[in-house]
Amino acid sequence: MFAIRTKVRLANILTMRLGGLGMISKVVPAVADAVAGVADGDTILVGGFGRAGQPVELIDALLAQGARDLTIVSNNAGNGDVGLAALLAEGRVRKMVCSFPRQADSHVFDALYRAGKVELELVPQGNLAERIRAAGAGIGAFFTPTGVGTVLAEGKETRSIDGRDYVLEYPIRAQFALISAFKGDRWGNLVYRKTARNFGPIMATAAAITVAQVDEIVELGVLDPETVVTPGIFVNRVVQVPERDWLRGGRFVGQQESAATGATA
Amino acid sequence: MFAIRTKVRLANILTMRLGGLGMISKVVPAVADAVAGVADGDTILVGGFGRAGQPVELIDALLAQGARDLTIVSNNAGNGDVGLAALLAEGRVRKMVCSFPRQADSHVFDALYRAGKVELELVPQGNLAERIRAAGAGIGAFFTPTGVGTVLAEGKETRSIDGRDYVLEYPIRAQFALISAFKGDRWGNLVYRKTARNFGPIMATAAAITVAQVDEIVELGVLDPETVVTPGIFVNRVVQVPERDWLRGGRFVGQQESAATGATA
Amino acid sequence: MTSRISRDELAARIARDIPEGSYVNLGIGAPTLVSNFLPRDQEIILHTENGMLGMGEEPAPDQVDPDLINAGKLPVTELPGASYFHHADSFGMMRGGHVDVCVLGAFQVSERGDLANWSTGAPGSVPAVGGAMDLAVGAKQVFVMTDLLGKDGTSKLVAACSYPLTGVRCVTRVYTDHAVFDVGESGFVIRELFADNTRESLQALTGLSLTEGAS
Amino acid sequence: MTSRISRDELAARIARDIPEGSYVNLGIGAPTLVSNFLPRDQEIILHTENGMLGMGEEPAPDQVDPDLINAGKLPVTELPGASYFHHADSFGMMRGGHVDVCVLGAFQVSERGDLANWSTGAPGSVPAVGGAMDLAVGAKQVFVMTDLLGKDGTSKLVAACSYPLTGVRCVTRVYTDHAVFDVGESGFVIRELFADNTRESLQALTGLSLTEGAS
Repeated sequence: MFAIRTKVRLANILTMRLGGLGMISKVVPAVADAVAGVADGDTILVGGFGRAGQPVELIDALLAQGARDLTIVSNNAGNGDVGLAALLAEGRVRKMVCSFPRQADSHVFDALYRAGKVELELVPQGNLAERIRAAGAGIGAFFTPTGVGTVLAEGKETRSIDGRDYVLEYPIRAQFALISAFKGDRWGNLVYRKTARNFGPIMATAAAITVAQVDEIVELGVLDPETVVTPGIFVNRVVQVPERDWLRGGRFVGQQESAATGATA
Repeated sequence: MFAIRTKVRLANILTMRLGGLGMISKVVPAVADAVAGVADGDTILVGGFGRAGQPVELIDALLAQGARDLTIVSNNAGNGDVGLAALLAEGRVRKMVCSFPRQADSHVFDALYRAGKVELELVPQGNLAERIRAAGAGIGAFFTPTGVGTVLAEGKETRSIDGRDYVLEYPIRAQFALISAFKGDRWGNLVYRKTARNFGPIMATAAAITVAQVDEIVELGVLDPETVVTPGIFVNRVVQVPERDWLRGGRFVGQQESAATGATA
Repeated sequence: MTSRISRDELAARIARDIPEGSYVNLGIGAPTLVSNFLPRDQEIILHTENGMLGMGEEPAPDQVDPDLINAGKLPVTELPGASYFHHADSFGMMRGGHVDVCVLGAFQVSERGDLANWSTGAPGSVPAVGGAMDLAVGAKQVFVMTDLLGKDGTSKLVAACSYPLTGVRCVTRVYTDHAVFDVGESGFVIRELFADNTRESLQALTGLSLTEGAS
Repeated sequence: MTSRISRDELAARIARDIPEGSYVNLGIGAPTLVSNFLPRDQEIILHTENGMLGMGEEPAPDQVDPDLINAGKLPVTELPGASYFHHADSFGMMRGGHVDVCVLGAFQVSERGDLANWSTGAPGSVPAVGGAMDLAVGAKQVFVMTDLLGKDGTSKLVAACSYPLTGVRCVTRVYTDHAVFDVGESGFVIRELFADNTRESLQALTGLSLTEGAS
């Protein structure tokens, strides 16, 4: 039996220990395993709002993995020259589905878009969230008031219900979801941290294969069942990534460096 | 200032203490205050699945309050001769909207229904939940696969989307929601306990006035922001009810008596 | 003539077909028995519609927690790794196709996989559907657990359901006390025969044309 | 001639109109300033679209937490009584009409309350809408905070928006550096005049027929 509340830092040891014991383990040893199987042409949900909740290591693994012609669904379209921006720069993304591609440092996307080298489906943020949720919850389509009368509803079915106007929106589902959580266990149960929760819980429900990178893998039973945000049923692979420098021992440690590296996006 | 993590057992003292200090307090002193304003003809969402999460004291207060011609939306239609069953027996309910009215001890509803003295809108449980959620989330209507091809979809709009058949369902909103939670604070933040969570979080979002009875009112800041299930924005009134005998000091105390009184429904 | 297996034997048979790591919802009534036969050395995660994954066994009588019940409103326990969620999330989980297997009872199952299990349509009866329709359309595989014959001796496997439907073309497989049937392209396919049942005896009991398939 | 109040003065003016106990969403940019002027002796609860209620002030530089940001992706803090939730819940909160007030910037507001604030429609610009459309249709009251005149001197209050719309008939009130306007049944109603502005001077600046209302 496992000691309760013992942190398991070495995910690959955990996986080996569980092998053949008739136990579920969704833990994979490395980010390369976590993104295995992404195919050319796939749609991929990528968590995060700005840099909070961005699955940085998984995006880097996707970059290394090589799949092309991707449709990326993510609130933003990359920052600086790393992560999604690097994926875009390599010409691997056919289409972005997002609410807010334009940011102070989104020069990679901006240039590709202006050059007509990447498609953009612009979706109001709440419709984006609700369409992802609908996919996960088996809803075929829904009437939303957001966007009615704007160019983003052009060509879409509208209806007045009880005196209010709505536009019909359809689910966004994907082959993969790449998300970032705070802690996870071998069943795939996840908890998040502060506003880094954002799109993770809904994206986890809407993909055929959901991959979560976590700061820490904990023993089964350590996460309080009342506080699990993403039940493991939605998660297929969990991979532990190196602890973020400003998060020591699972507690936030405010420090000058963090202000410089992670504050604005 | 308040001492952090001090339990406040006397809700009326809390309310008085906060009066005039420029602080939000949704805490009301008694269940009678909690249900004040329910009008004849109102629709009321009532939490609970069987007896778990049933807002027993609030239903009793509604019984005493006197409003008639009510539409009650609740998963079940009352047990034994108390609570919703008593409200039904007094002829105060015009219509029940529920998924599972028939239970071993639902003789009050059964007799009224057979006598044609109460209307019933039977809704598949998941559609019931989703319709309530839709009301709270501003969704005008949604296509669900549940019920397609059955008598419960008769006369409703259907549509095939991506090869699957769906039926269009509309939101269920209400003047009041009466729910039961485990702990709450003066902003109305709530946490629940185990499977008593059930309909509470969604019903809280779908009513003009949401009333929560709780086992314990805690100081603001005691509930971990990561674990709040119902943010206070959805809650208008919080009332503390006497601690349940099998829940002493906020911890479950298994005991023979509880098995006899609360185990089956 | 031993033409039937017991309900416990049937529950055990179903349990053997549930792969390790599956997320499973067991309907109210007989399907609940399946949990007694899930292998102890494997992890199979039980979902209950009223908002929980990782449901454990019935508690000891002195450990009954009224806030911890299953869909049948009976007391249960929580396993390490459990999680709680509200009803919209719970049914989204089912409707969204995340539950691998659900096991439901039946009044009738038709050759094309229609299920009737919530109402006999009898006048004066109080209708109650609960989560049956959601489970029927939502789970990846819908197993039915039932006696082949009703109390009046009529077959529950039918050409077309006469009782009000729970779901259309939703049943994957039917486990009866006589045999196991898959719902095939053109009717029921016998997957496994119990005791001394034969294709011919089952055709006689059901009045249906049955085929035998490789199991 | 002092025909305008400063942006800080305008933020303070808006803050005075937000009742105690309100749930408020402040849009990116100038509206964020309003939080600096909310009364310290009252509780007003700030919502941020990226999943938080009970948002507090900007942290000290040595207390910046990269996981705790607002809609503008700037670092914030959490107050006692805060809560976190995911994006579908956060936007359900807005779309469902639970947020009392949101304050948004604007390119244009029309006489009937249409809002244009997300795109100038200029060729080659990269469109980005974020949560603006959801806020515009969702909040109980939509306040706009803006200069009355654009940099080119043209009025942002218009008969009909020429820029792409964010929402239709959604704006309740417009706070400008010259005056406060309600969106009335038949056009803008002057609620309050700042400095030496008059109905006539504002009509000249906007080219609109304005009425004066009791504030």
